[in-house]
Order: sequence, then structure tokens, then C-alpha cells
Amino acid sequence: MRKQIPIYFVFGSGIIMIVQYFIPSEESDWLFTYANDWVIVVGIFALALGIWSLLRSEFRKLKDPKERFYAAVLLFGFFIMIFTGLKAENLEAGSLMFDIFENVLIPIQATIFSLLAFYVASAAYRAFRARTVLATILLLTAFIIMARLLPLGPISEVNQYGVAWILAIPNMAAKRAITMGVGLGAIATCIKIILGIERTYLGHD
Amino acid sequence: MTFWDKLMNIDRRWVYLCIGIVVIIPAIIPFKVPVSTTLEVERIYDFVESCEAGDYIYLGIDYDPSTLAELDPMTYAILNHAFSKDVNVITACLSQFGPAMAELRLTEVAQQYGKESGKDYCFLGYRPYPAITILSMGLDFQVTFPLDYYGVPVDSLEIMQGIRNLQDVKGVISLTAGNVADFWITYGNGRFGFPLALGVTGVMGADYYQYLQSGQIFGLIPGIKGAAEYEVLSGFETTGLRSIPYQTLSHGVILLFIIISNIGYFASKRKKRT
Amino acid sequence: MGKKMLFMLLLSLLLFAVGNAQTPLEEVLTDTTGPPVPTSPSNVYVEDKPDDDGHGVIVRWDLSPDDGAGMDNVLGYEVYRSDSPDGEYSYVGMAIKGSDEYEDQDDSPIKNGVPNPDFIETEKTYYYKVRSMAAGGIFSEHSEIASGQAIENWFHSGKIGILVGVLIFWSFVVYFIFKARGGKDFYVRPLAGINAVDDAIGRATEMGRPILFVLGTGTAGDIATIAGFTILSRVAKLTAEYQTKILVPVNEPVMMAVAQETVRTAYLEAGRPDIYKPELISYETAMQFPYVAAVNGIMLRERTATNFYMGVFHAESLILAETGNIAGSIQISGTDQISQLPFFIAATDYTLIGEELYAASAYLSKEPILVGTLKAQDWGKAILMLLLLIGAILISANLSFIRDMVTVNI
Amino acid sequence: MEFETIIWHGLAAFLTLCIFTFLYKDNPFYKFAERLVAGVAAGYWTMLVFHKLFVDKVYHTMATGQYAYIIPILLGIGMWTRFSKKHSWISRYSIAFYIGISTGVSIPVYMYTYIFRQISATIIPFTSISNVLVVIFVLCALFYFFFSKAHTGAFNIVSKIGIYTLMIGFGAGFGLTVMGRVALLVQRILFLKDYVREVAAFIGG
Repeated sequence: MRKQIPIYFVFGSGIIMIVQYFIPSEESDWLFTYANDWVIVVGIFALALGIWSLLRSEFRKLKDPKERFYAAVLLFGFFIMIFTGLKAENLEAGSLMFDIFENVLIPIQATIFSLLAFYVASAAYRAFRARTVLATILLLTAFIIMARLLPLGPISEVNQYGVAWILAIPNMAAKRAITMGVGLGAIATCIKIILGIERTYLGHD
Repeated sequence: MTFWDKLMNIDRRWVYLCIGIVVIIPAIIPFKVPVSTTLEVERIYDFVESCEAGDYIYLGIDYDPSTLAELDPMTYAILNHAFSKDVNVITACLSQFGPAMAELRLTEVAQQYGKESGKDYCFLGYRPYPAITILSMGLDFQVTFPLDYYGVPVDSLEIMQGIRNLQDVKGVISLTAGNVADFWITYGNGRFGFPLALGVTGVMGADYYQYLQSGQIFGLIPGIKGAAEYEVLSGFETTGLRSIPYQTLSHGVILLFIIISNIGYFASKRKKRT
Repeated sequence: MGKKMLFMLLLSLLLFAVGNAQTPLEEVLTDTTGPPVPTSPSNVYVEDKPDDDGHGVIVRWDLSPDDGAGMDNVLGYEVYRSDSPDGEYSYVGMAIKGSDEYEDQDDSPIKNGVPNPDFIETEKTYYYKVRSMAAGGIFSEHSEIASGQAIENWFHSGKIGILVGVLIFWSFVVYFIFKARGGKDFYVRPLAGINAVDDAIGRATEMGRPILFVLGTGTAGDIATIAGFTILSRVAKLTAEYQTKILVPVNEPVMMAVAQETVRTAYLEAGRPDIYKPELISYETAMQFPYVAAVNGIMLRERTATNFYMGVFHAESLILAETGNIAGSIQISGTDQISQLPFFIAATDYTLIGEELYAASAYLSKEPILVGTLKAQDWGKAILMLLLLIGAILISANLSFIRDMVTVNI
Repeated sequence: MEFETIIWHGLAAFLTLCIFTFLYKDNPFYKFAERLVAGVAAGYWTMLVFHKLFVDKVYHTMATGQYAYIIPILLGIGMWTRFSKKHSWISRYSIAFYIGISTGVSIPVYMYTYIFRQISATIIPFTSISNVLVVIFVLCALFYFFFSKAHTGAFNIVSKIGIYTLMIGFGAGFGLTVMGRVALLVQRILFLKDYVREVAAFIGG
């Protein structure tokens, strides 16, 4: 019984939101905003679960001599942001929280992001080998596109036509086809969820 | 392990090291590398080059500071090119947070050439709703912008005496990072048929080649590479060209590694067969 | 007399021709009589703007005779509005030459903290008049006054195509579900990425190392993430059977809750609720790149034998896939993000491309009902292909009705 | 340049280098930066959600008497029953609404953006070879996604063209992205270079 009732809620709320899409009235607009806020509010409260899970696992690690230092670093980072961020205005420039944000969070994020420059190179070196027809096509296309940056004189003259053609025709076609496939697949998944055929995510006892 | 096998199994750290080196070197010792130019940028250069003193072009500075890194070099290069040829430039901005920035760029370049606002160029300012703005500029600048950015009545400007709307200018170039580009294609070129060219960010670039193919735009400047090409063509070098050495070298390194890995692959395959 | 008549006739013909020709000539001709005042638009009427929430009307009129014909000096139309027929009329907007309607719409009663004068109240009568405008700030007389009300609509007629699309596809799905319930088996072609799942889990078991399942950096409400949950449930069931540890690090708390339910249920169904621990699903941190750094750490320190990436991925796709490669893991990926597919294709062993991600759960479950829905997806694709082909052929012959049918303007 | 700024920037530069060491191999410096940023990000996010979302959607709605929001707030609090084994079934109702709303909202939106708009953009007249090719490539690539047809015989050719189109698209996507990634790395390198200059200027003057 407990397993069945949530499925009805999925069905009910799903159908209401579909119908809402086709109604332009003010009540319908309100419902849309309200439903989206539901999702946000559930997310706000769920954050406590996440924080709890994180802290519990880190406090446990404090007992392990090998992990102790790193767990302490994480907890230090977490609590310093909580304490320095107690006031709303601390999110703005001029506070300790903002300094940490600017000089710890931002540079680390940007540096992790920039690792991609190295990884595109190593992935290209490893993956772009003409083992099969498919790999060869992948390799050649990427090669032509990347070669547009090199000043190769007459080769560049010819290459640019290849670049323009690839981008305007097969690249465009591939994007459209994948998008349409994704659309059908996503809608089918939604229907399966709403009809309760796919329900493993909801759990039962 | 044979030599050919080794070519296929170079430790990834050597690849990283090479990328690191080619990015660090230009940062320490700035230098220039040649840039190969493409047809889509050359066409825009040729268009401005073909203008004679007194001809009109419309330059839409339709981006805001968030994308200035990629689009600023285009603005500088085209303005320099146009002013150096005494072409009359009409500009406006269709991006909400862009007008102040656009005005700074425009006056900066204009001053270098001793150009006067209202006489040699004019800045009309910003209007919301790009589709409507483009449509009405296609009919009459005065209707869309009764006053220019500085509050001067547009019909009193000397530069405006020869022309009335976008159909009277020789061509339109819009530099943009958003869907304004689509509005220019649909409502500008689509409705009035004036020659249109776009300068867009590198990420957007790929999606606009189809309009080049279909003839809806006559030229396209995609991202910093396109900007650098324009700088090379026109001889006005700014930040576009400066960021090219990093790109050329790193792309070169990646291509080199792809070639090495394939040489290794084919050679070892051949060896195994024999 | 006859000659004079003929001359007059020719002159009027000439004037007519000039009037229809380009503007400079016409300006020369009309210059002698002063600035030409255009004629007003006529037959103004106001109707409710359809498909809206009751805060918009459409003002329509017949073009001024000088718009595109006559003196051809009309540049546009100005629209004025008032609360009462004799009240003060204020300018609301303009329409350009050649257009015979103006949409007056505003649904915010308060703007910047003060009552919004442009706000249109539902079911209140407003009065409109229109005048034509020529170059140099010359206007015609105002048209006659017309009135109308904005009404709240209960169906968006522009979205009818979408409704039909949803209904057709929905009925395909339901039809094939019933067919499958009736015992019909459907053939599905093998997918390499799916076939690899069993081996990949087996490999981890042999090596005695854990399996990593990454649900991406979307939210629990993204459909690709939900597809990720459905795949997680099948994979978790297998790992429970093999008694292999599965690690699911997430960066969104709702995702954590749903993933916990998913894995717990899978262990229950596999008959091994005893080895399920909620800690297997861990909240690592918020935000994209700190999360990626943490997952990198897990891959290298837990030495995961198999990594699954199923869900919404952004730039982190390649960072994860390359780190997995360094760790020597077998990697199976799937995402609906077109911009990230190239990196998964290049750096992971198997990739589920777009729609294949959504099909994976049906494949893995082998349940006839779920496999049946794949058939519905195929029918959907068949219809799309047909529409595309016939539409393109027809439009080549200048028949645009199929394109009009699928072109939805919202 | 103030001493404090030099210190803050020094921290940012140090952490940047810590992340770069990961390229060689996993090491204590990387682990330190990784754990620190995980803690800081979790703390920062918590306070951001509190100040921006909790205050707006929970505190403000209750304070201004928007009692309709009691339902989502109760559902949000219901997520907390996950702490208890006995009552955790209550949280499934919250999840049910969350998923129901998300899927319901998505169905018509996907139908519009992923299907209708793509189809309408791809119905183009056969006036040039390019146009014909775009349509053919889209059709073949869509066919590749057919699940219930074995790719044999004539179908094999069509689906081959389809997957080739997709591969060209992926190759192009890969090649085009390299530039942006390199630009990110350049920014990090220039940041480090600027910092060296800053320090030199500070010591020198």
C-alpha cells in the first residue's frame, strides 16, 4: 500500500503539469511557478541530508590516522564558510567569505577546468587512431577542424572549404538527429515514469 | 617493445609537458605566428576594402562586456579599417548591457582618426526588442532612434543627410554573442535583403556556417581566430593576434601527436603482418 | 480639347507611375506642394489577443492608402489608448509600414514599485485610435475610435500541434505496453554499450574492486538524470548479486535521496538487503568542479574497476573520463548532452549516444513491457522521418503545409 | 600592492599549482586542494542556498502569509524522515512529487524544443545539393537510432551513413572545443605570471 500511493502522486502531478502547459490563463501561470517552487523548496530541505551525509563521513575519517589531516581540511573549509557567511551581505565583496571565495574556490575551479587543455591532447593522442572506419572518420574530421589553426599555405586554402562544409552540413545534420532522438527518448522515459511502469527510483519496503 | 610500439605508447605526461611548454613560452616571450585566412573573413575584409570614402556601413556592436574578450578585437579591427578609409560608420547596440562599452570603443578609435560624431560616424544607442528595432531601422533610422546616444536629433546629423535606412547603407556587419544574430538573419537580411555579415563567438561559430552556405550572410568572423584573421588582413593588430600563438602551437602539438600515434599504429600493424 | 484631355490623361498616368516608383522622384514631385500628409488608416477594430492570460488585445486596421501605394510615404503607424472614449489618449507603441495590427500587452500591474500605466486589466474596455506616420514627423489625422477587452483564455490554440504530438506518442507507448502485456516479444538489436555492462561488472568482481556510478552534474529533475537512476537500478541489482561494492558520489542532495532509494530497492530485489549501506551513495560537495575533483580522488584512491557515467554532463566529462583512463578502469558512458558526446566517444570504452541512454534501462531490464516502449520510440522516429521527407519534397514544390503544421510559434 | 593582497593571491597561486601537480600523479598537494575546495564549496553553497533560496521561498512566503507554501515546506521537511529507518517512507512522497512535476513539465517542452523545432528547421527545399544532403544525413542518422530493426541489408547502408554522420559531428565537436580549453589554460598561466610580477614589484618597490 505504501508503495502504491506515491505512484499515484507521480501520476497526478505529472498529468497536471502537462495539462497546465496548454492553458494560458493566470491561474495556470501561477500553478507553474508554484510547482517549480515546490521542487526548489524540497531541494532546500534536502540539502540538510547532503550536509549530514558529508559531515558524518568526514567526522568518521577523523578517527583514521591516514585520513585525519584531509578530513580536518575539508571540515575547516566547510565551517569557515558557514561562520563567515552567516550574514547575507558577506556574499558580496569586502568580507572574509568573499576573499575565500575569490582566492580559493574560483582559482581551484578555474584550474580544474583548465586541465581540459591537457586532457584533450592526451585523449586525442590515444583515441584518434585509424583502427576502424568509424575511428578514422572521427580522426579525420577532428584533424581537419583543428588544422584550421595552422598556417599551412595552400593546404589551409583547401582545408577551409572542408571546415565550412563539415560544419554546415554533416555536423548540423548530426546535431538535429541526436536532438530529435533525445526528445523521443526523454518523452518516452517521462511517460514510463508517469504511468508508473518505471518505478525503481521510488523504492519500497 | 619496438620503436613503433613506443610511438603508440608515449606516456601521457610527455603529452602534457608539450602542451604546457607551448602555452608557457608565448606567455613569457610574446611572438607572432602567421595566420591563414579564410574565405568567410576575407569576404568581410574585401567588403570594407571595396568601400570608398563617403560610403556608408552599419556596424552593430551587439554584445556586452561578458563576451568582450572574443568580440572586441573584431570591433577594433573593423572600425580601424573603416575609419582609415574614411568610410562613414553608423552604429547601434542591440544588447542591453552593451551601449556604454560600445560607445567607449567607438570614440577611442574615432579619436585616433580625428573623426567626429554626427559627421563621420554616429552612435544611435540601444533599443530593446531587437526584431522590431531591426525592422524599423530597415525603414527609417529616425523612427527607431529620434535622438542619438548623445541626445542629438538624428535628422539633424550631417552624416544622416545621405541616407534614411538600412537599405541605403552598403552593408551591415553585426558583432554579437547571442540570438541577435538570428534576428539579423530573419528580419534584416530576410525582410530587406541587404548584405549582412556576422562576427560571433567561437562556440556559436559552428552553427552559422549553414547561413553562409545558403547565402543569407556573405561573411562570418568566428571567434578569436576569425578576429585575428581580420587583423592580419587589415593590418590593425590588437588582442586577437596576440592570443593566436598559444592556439596555433597547441593545436600543432595535438595534431603532431595524432600523426605520431597513427604512424606507430600503421607501422606496427605492417610489421606484424610481415 | 482632345489633345488637352490626352495630355491630362498622360500626366495622371505619369504621376501614378511615379507615385509607385522609388521615393526620390516622388519627393521631388511633392516638394512643390509642401510635405505630404498621409491618409489615416481605416476600419480600426480591437479584439482579444488569443492564447494569453487575459492581459493583451490586438488592434487591427486597414492600411492607409498611402502605405505602399498612393503617395507611398507612410513609414508606420502609431497606436494610442485610453480608458474612456473621450478621455486622454496616450501613445502605446508603433507598427511599421505594411503591418495592419499591433499587439498591446502587459501583465504586470506594478513596475519598479509603482502602478504600471501600460498594464491591461482583464475584461476592462479600452479605447484605441491609430494614425499613420511619414518621414520628418508628419502624421495623419487620428482614425476613428475602436474599443475592446482582454479576455483570459483557457486553451492555447498555438500549441495544438504539440498536444497532438504528445497524444500520438503517448498512445504509441500505451499501445505497445498492452501488446507486450499480451505476451508479444519484440526484437531489439544489440547495443555494444549494453552488452558490455555484464562483463564490466564481472571484471570488477574478479578484481575485487568497486564500481563507480556517476549520475552527472544535472539535478534530480533532469530527465537524463532520471534515466540515469533507472540504469543505476539495473546495475545495482547486478552488483548486489555479484556482491561487488558500488559507489555513487553525487553533488545534489535530492539526487542522493533518490539514488539511495534506487540502490536500496535494487539490493532488496536481488535478495541482499543485508549488504546495502546508505553510505555507498555519498554527497561529495556542491558545485561542478569541486565535485569533479572529489570524484577524481575516489577513482584513483578506491581504484574503481568499472566507471559508469550516466546522466547530464558538462565540461567535466573529459576530466572524469581521462582520470578513469589513468586509473585503468573500464568505462561506460551515456549522456544527452551533444557537446559532451565527442569526449565520451573519444575517452571511454562504450558510449550510449543520446536516445540510447534512455533506451538502456529497457535493454538492461529485459522486461517485455519496457522493451515494448522502445518500439513506440521507433514508431515515433518513423513518423518524424516521414514528415521530414514528405515535408521537404512538398516544400521544394512550394507547398508548405507540412512545414506550417510543425512550425509552432509560441 | 598591499601585503594582504599578495598573501591572498599567493594562496590562489599555490592552490593553482597544487591542482596542476595532479597531471604528474595523485599526490598530497592535490589531495589537500581537492579536500579544501570540497569543504569550501559545500559551505559556500549551503550559505548561498540559505540566504538566497531559504529566505526567499520559505521564510518570506510564511512571513507574508502565502500559506499555499506550507505544502511544499512540509514535503521538504518530510525529506528529513530519511534520518529515521522507520519513517523514511514519508520522504518517498516528497520524491514522488519532485519527479512527477519534473517529468510532467518536461513532456510538452521536449516535444516543442527537441522535436517540433528541429523538424521545422530541417524541412528545407531541395534547391541545392547541400540541402538535399542535410535532409539525407538527418534521415540516416535518425535511422541509426532504430532499436527494433536489425541493421542488415539495405538498412545496414542507411544506418552506416547515419553513424558516419554522427561521427563527423563528434569529430567536429571535439576539434572546435580545443580552442576554448587552451584559452582557459592560458588564463591560468597568465595569472601565475602576473603573480610573479606582483611579488617582484612588491619586493622591489
